[in-house]
Amino acid sequence: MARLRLFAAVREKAGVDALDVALAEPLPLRDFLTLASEKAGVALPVIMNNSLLYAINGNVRGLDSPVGPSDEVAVLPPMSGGV
Amino acid sequence: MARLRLFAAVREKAGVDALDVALAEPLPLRDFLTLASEKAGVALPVIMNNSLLYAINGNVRGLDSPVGPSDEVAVLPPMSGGV
Amino acid sequence: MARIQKEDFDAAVEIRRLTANDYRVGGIVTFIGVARGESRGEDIVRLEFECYPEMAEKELNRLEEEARVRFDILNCLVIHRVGEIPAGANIVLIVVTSVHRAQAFDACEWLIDELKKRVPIWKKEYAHSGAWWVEDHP
Amino acid sequence: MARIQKEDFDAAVEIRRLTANDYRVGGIVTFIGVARGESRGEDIVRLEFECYPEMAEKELNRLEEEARVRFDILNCLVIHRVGEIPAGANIVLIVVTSVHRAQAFDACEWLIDELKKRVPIWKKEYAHSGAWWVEDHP
Repeated sequence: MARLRLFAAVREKAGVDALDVALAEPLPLRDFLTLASEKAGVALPVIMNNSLLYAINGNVRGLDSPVGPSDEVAVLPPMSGGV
Repeated sequence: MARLRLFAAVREKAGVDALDVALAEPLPLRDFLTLASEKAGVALPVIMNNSLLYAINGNVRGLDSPVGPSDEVAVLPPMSGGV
Repeated sequence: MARIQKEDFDAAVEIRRLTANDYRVGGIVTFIGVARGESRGEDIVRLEFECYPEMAEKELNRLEEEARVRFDILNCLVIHRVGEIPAGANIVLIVVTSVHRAQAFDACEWLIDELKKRVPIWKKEYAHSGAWWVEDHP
Repeated sequence: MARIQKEDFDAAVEIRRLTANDYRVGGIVTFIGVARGESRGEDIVRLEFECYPEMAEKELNRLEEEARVRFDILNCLVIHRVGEIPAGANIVLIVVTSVHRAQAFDACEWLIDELKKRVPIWKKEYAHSGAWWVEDHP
């Protein structure tokens, strides 16, 4: 199962913090997010918009990057640690 | 009595840390140092050279500044506090 | 070795640990980020920090390594707290040791700047009038 | 209020004192100068700091005041030790608090740079082969 994880403002807006998505084969991140938004019943712009970054298995990646069947995708709102 | 105070390397070279000098009237710092060096039996270049700064009553002053009969003159080698 | 933890830290203890037995150390620069009691003109009661734990600790360790390569320093350490933090309490500690001080200042400031941009940690401010996630980089 | 003292300082205590009850503080930048165990290729056993006490404390207080005017900071503190200091021990502590961090970094670095130039304190290094007064500004 591929896994979607949501944090902070996005997690609260979506009302869910994680979602498992069965993938038969790798999908571009963009398509993975579309699929996941449908599955979670969350409006796509909540998890896909210009202010967000994405990580696949802990590394920041672009929307064209492939997501494999056992990858972890994280949606990262603008970071605000530190002070 | 005007007072001369020496510190650190200059104090060690001169072999004295303070000296009282009776002044009838104000003297330029340059002349005060000449008088003091004679009185202390210290070679003038030890207490008057380009690497030194001078303070009169705790404020940095030039060699033309007047030294009064009850002033304190300090000879300041290059400072090296802090680390 | 960077740490993410709920507990408060003791700056003096961490400094001692980082400098112990290293007689080359001449300067130690420390940054402590503290929860401000005011934001956007409102009193802030407490903060809450959420993180993506696996990635945040990895990114902090990457930052430490990168700082050791980019700057002429001896060592560095980053600790970031998560969870609830009342106003006035510590959030983040960065310690940098070096032979000469200028590089320690540069590395310490670089570390906090980069942390804010690259480490997946998020801050929520709780005021009397409500609570909000902070999404800018002051 | 700047201090010159023989005793060691505790950075954590001084930080707490400077920030107590000031809920505006967001960043604390600290510089600690430590007695290096090496200089000019020789092992240094201990340092000795001599000062012109009346003027040194006055100059340190002037520096604090000037920093508060030149930089957008909340508060600052300088403590410098004098007398014998063994290798590895603390020499100087500078703490700067601010709402936002950049000004605290700038003020802290400015304070240590100016201290070295303007405050009548002198360092003597004791090595196994001899002892010497340091007359440059590293």
